[in-house]
Amino acid sequence: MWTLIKHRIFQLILVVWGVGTLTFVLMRNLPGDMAYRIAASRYGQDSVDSAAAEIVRQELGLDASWWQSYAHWLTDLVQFNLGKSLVSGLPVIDTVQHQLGHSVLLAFTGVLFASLIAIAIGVLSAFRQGALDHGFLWLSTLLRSMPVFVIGLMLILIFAVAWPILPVAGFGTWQHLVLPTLALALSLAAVSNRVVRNNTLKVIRAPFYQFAAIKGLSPTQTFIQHGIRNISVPVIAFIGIQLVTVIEGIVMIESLFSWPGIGHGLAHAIFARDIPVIQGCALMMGILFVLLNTCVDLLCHWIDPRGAQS
Amino acid sequence: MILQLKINQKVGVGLLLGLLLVASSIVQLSPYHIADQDLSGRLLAPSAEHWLGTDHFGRDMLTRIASAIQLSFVLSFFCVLTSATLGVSLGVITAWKGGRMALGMDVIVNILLALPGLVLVLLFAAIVPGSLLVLYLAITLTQWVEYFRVSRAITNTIINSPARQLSQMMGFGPWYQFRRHIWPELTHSILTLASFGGANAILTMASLGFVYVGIQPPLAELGLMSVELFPYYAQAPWILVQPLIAIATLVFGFHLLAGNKHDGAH
Amino acid sequence: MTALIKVHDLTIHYQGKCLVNKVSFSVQQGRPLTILGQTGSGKTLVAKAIMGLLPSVLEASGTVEVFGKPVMAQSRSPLWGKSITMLPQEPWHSLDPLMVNYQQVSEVYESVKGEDGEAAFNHAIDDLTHLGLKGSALKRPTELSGGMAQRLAIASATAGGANLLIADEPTKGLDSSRRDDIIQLLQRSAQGGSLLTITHDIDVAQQLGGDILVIKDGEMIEAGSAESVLTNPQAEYTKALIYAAPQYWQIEKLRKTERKAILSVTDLTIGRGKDALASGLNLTCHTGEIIGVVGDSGCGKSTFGDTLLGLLPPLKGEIKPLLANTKSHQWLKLFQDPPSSLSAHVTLQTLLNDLVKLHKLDTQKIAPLMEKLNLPESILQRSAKDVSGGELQRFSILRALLLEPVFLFADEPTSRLDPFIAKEITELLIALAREQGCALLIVSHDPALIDKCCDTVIRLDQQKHKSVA
Amino acid sequence: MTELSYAAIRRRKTRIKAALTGGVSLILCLMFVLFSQATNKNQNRSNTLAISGSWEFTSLEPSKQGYIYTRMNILETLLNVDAKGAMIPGLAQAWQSSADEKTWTLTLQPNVLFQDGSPLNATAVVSALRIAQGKHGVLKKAPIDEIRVKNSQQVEIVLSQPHTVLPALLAHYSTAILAPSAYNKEGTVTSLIGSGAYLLETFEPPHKLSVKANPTYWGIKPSIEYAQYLTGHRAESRILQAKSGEADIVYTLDAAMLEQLSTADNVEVHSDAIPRTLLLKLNATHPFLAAVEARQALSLAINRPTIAKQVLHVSEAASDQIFASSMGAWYLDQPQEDYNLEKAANLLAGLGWQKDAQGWLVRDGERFHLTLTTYADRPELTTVATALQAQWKQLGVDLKVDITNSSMIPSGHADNSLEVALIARNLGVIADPVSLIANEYTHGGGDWGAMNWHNKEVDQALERLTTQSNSEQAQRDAKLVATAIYQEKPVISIANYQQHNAVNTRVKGYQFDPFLRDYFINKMELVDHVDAH
Repeated sequence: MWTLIKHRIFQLILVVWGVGTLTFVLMRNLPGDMAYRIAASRYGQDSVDSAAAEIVRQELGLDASWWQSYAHWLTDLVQFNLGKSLVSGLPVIDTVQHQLGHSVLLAFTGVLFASLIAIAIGVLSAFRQGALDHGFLWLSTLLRSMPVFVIGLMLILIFAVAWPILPVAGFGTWQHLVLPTLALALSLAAVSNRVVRNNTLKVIRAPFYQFAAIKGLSPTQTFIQHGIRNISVPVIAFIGIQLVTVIEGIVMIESLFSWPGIGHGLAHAIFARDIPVIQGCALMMGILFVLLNTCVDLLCHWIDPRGAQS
Repeated sequence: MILQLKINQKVGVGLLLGLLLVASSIVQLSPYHIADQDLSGRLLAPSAEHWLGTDHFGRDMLTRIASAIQLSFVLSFFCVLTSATLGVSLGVITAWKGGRMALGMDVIVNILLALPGLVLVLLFAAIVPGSLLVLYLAITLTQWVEYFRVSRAITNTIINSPARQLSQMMGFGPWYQFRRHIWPELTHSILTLASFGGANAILTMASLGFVYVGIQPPLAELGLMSVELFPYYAQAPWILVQPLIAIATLVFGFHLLAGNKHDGAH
Repeated sequence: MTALIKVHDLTIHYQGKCLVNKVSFSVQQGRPLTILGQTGSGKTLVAKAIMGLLPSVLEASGTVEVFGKPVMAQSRSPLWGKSITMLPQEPWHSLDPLMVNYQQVSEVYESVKGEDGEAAFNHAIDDLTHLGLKGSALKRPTELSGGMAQRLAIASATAGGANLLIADEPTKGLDSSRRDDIIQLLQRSAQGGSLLTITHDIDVAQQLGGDILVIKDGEMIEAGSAESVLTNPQAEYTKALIYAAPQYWQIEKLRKTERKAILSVTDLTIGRGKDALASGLNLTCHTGEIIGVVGDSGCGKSTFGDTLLGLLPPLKGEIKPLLANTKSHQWLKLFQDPPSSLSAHVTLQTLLNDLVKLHKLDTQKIAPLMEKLNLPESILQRSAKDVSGGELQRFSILRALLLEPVFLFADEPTSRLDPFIAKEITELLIALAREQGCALLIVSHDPALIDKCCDTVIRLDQQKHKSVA
Repeated sequence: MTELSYAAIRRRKTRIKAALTGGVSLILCLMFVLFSQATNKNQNRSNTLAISGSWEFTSLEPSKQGYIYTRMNILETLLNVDAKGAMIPGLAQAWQSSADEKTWTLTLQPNVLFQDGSPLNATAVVSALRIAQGKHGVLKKAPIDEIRVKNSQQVEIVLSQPHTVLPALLAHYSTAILAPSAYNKEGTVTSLIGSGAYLLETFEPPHKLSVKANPTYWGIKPSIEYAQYLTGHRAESRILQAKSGEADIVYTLDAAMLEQLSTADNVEVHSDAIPRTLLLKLNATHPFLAAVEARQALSLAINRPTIAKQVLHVSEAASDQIFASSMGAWYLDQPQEDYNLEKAANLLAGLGWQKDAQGWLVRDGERFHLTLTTYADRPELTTVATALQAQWKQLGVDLKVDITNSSMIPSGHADNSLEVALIARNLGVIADPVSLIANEYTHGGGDWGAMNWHNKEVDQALERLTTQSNSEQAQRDAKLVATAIYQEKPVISIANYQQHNAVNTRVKGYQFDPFLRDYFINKMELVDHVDAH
């Protein structure tokens, strides 16, 4: 177990360095003059002009050679200082903490709800083969093929306009979180419920499951004692991957529900060539990715120490 | 290596080819061009001269949907093809060679996975603005990791299987071993991944369109069209539904192609 | 004595093909019954019919009564675990891979007998101690050897209080030394109830005693008490079944024709990874010589073969090939489980054509070889998964011999097959190896088989390195 | 290996249970903490005005997004502007220039307090103006020699040359006056302390901020206690916020979706003209666009009425002049030139352009190909560009539409790589348009105005306008400049902007400032009767 953690810490350092450098290199050779881009985001459309770009150029020393700014970035990184945003001047930590915090919160509740829905539907359709199972299969395929903002819109029309019990958009109270989470959960559950169903089928048809019945256990006892644990390993591994990759995938939900997520923030940062913010976000998401991955692997390893789940 | 297609796989292939055929024939025969606007005839309901009605510029939806299906199908197929070949070949080689290469690949895969997919795609979109091909290439870069992971896991189990060992002892080369032992095991999972890879590519295009990236009028692409028509869901819901149905049919076709029902997702 | 199980005219069809035809018997209390027959003769289906586990796709007729009550197919019967239980073939698969060993037994006490946590735990630990499994109570089934897993399976099956036990091939794949204590354990567990055992192993039938029923292709051939059936069998098939056991084989030894040495092994230590399994091995193989390696499972028999073939690096000592121009594909291996050694996605014909195309062999040699291996032409059109284990092994031999091998390592070639087929294949293998002047290394855990057919024998008992049995 | 006893097993089980419950409760209280500090207890629907806008704000600097803080009545400027564009008193009660128009004297409003209680006096104002002059903004370009304190209530500004437009500059958001305590030593704003009717309560960039009524405000006492500004990225959700009554005022609605609000009984839609113009910026040195006839032909080929009616959904927005009718002398009172394709074709034929087989205009082997650059921050720009593409295609012009970031326009102007740009230029950025027009249409043009277009009379007229202040000459010069721009078409106007805002019926006293400087929150009140909720 400890070797896994040691390996993962080494991987963390590597990922942090890799992600930071990759974003730095990619950002440096983007076309278009960085000074103008930053000026546009700073001063707004109506007053961005060559004078504004000039001010930005002096202030940020954009003409410095790239390896100078790379060394500068590296020294900052070592002292855990992510630097200041070129556009707003606020420390990157605040923007990342605010936006990434909200994204992680939405992703976490979204995946949580998605897993609950998926497990319920998956197990149900595994036990009740036939019409119900087919119905869920085609419903999931349909939901998967629909852009998530269509699902979001339908939820808004139902729960916020026709029957106004929830706010349409914005953030702050828990009511604001309900609709975006439901939209995200539906689109994720459409994928994960098939995974749950397949694994449940595999376990139910396994010889040890029948042997448990022969030992005299009742169907429910068999499912609780043997079913849950064997199903959980592949399902947890899948949900872990889903949680990690969903964070940046929810840009549609964030913009529809005006949720201050990282997806949208990143898009603006890239348009504005705000390198420190992009590097800060990418680093944080990289670290988050490695931590989440390690937790999922540890959990899977704890349940199934055969190591087959590496 | 004959790929015996079961009935529903045949139906899937038929559906996809049919869709493509109908789409290309419409584009040829249709009197309208995807950019011909008639601003006075905006958001018309399906009628005799516009079978699927007109969009917010009065452009004929039937022609646009047909050309969008063509473009999206070709691009998502190209995207799935590149990500699958890249992912599978690297996955198999890493599993086969193991050792230092596996470690190296692990590092690269982790960095690519840790980097948010959206950032990668947006950076690529910014590096070469305005080319849809580069956008799809970027989407491929975020998708190949799935294929890599699945194919490496499966190849790991087959590498030390007696069958492969025996073939090696009998003097068969690595390509034969791959074709005879590894590829048949991979086909099903890869097809399942591919079936949703295409749709994910189109949906990623839609999420890009949501942050105003990749839009180049008068181009018709299913993902971007669903974004452009989204504001008119109240006035003309039948317009927004069309690209969604097109995407759903593509996914439905790919899904059937992926094979039998008993395990839908990977 | 009351009859615990009564089976009358049981017939099972699958898509028109008759698998079991009018089988009738009854199992008396305290008197075990053994059903003898080859794999694929419908024995397991009979056991499943008694338990009510017959898959719905099979059409079954005739009556089956357990403790006087009729058994419906596919229905969960309240008797399971409490009065009747069944031991499936593969012990590893029938134990939940993720559940700690002691829990496999204590969960039965808790949920079936309703004992509280602590009592069930102690009860389970006592059972495990009796079976010598106390040391691995906290481990998981995958960390147990075949014998230990079987014992754990028996303990957990009978924990519910059932004393009417149905054992399906309980000793399959086990070493002979493990086999005897499994049989005693089965007898002890069936005290007060009865035991129905299904096997193709004559020794097991002999030790169990009671009555014997011989089945061939779903037909009842002979029935009677163990002594009468085994000492003077009536039916031809029963005789062949009895005399198929290795101790009755007669294979003439090698005549002293001139032989060339092809491989010399001096002071060899073998092992996988770091831990050495056996050392101080010296051997010279000659063309046409049959070498036997015997020992319990885990003593390094297959490792020895793999090291000779060059698949594994020797830890110490060296292996010198003496024959000059042998090509690498002339050093081949025959696997224990034939289906896993052949790709099942294509027909056998394609596999053969691949080989011919690769080495440009002349196709005339195939027909006579197939004849010798009595392989019908028709099986070539089928793929590996639709062909029996015996035929597949013979096909593997065909493919190997086509390459005129110099050295052939057969890793327990017949342990998964029935005695009949095992005898036939072993004789064929030895005859053809001698004929082609190929050195044959046979590995087996059955000393009788090795002594009967090998010129030189290497005994790899656990001298120095005690690996987990 | 844990020893084999039930006690050990039970201990391990309880430890696992404890870990699980601990983890779950930790996550729950984390989420609770995240929510509690976000919501402000005393803000509720009855005392809070919810405003939804489409623009994000990133920092407290007035030079960056000062317009949001003046609109939310946190900051105030020395002078203000009325709906017609005339200067009215703000923090400065009176202002006059000396005889040689080189020194301006401003008299401050008496006994005004900043939000931190410190008094508003000349020294505070001078230091604020000097800091604003150092940053990017309108003051930096003005010919100011010195800003000094005359006495505790009066400030003097000395110019190097007469600058009639100075009062308008002092109404610009970047010259908003903050309390001395708002700045740190380097002059960056650390806390937003102005003199406005509302104090900054919560600040969550880039999406949400809320303000609280300022009890010590010198002007009209605010009746609404709290106001909240939320950025909405998608027009669809903002219009639904209006419809469901969740947002009281929604600014800049997408015209295409106004129809949805026609059925809502609790919402009124206000459409007001604003001095922003949708115009095409042409590079006058581009080989195809150098000739005036080519530019006039392109202008004739634009079907303005259909674009206004079908794309912008406001038929009266169509206009072929960049100056709106509300801009006095700058507006030429004459009928609009109507859409005339053959006249355009003839003009281009005169320049040697013929249509080839596919219908594209070709001249000595070169096709009439142009790249139109526009930006995605404003959704209507993309739709108008697409409509233009189709209309010019009928003329034979092959137009490629490139949608990028708004900064590509000034940077394309600077490196002369820009061909055609579709922009939405706010001519009312500074109340008096003279300084803006002077920057953007003289000496070859400016970032958001003409490009490589030289006209001597226009340069001299604008020179006079900025330096002399006698009004008849100013009228004549304004008409001269407007006519020259209209005839030579360095820029082609398409439509003037109409801004659509949705206001909930519970809001009384709603006013709209066409110069988008002030939401007038302190002049509004909430009348909570039984409404949709």
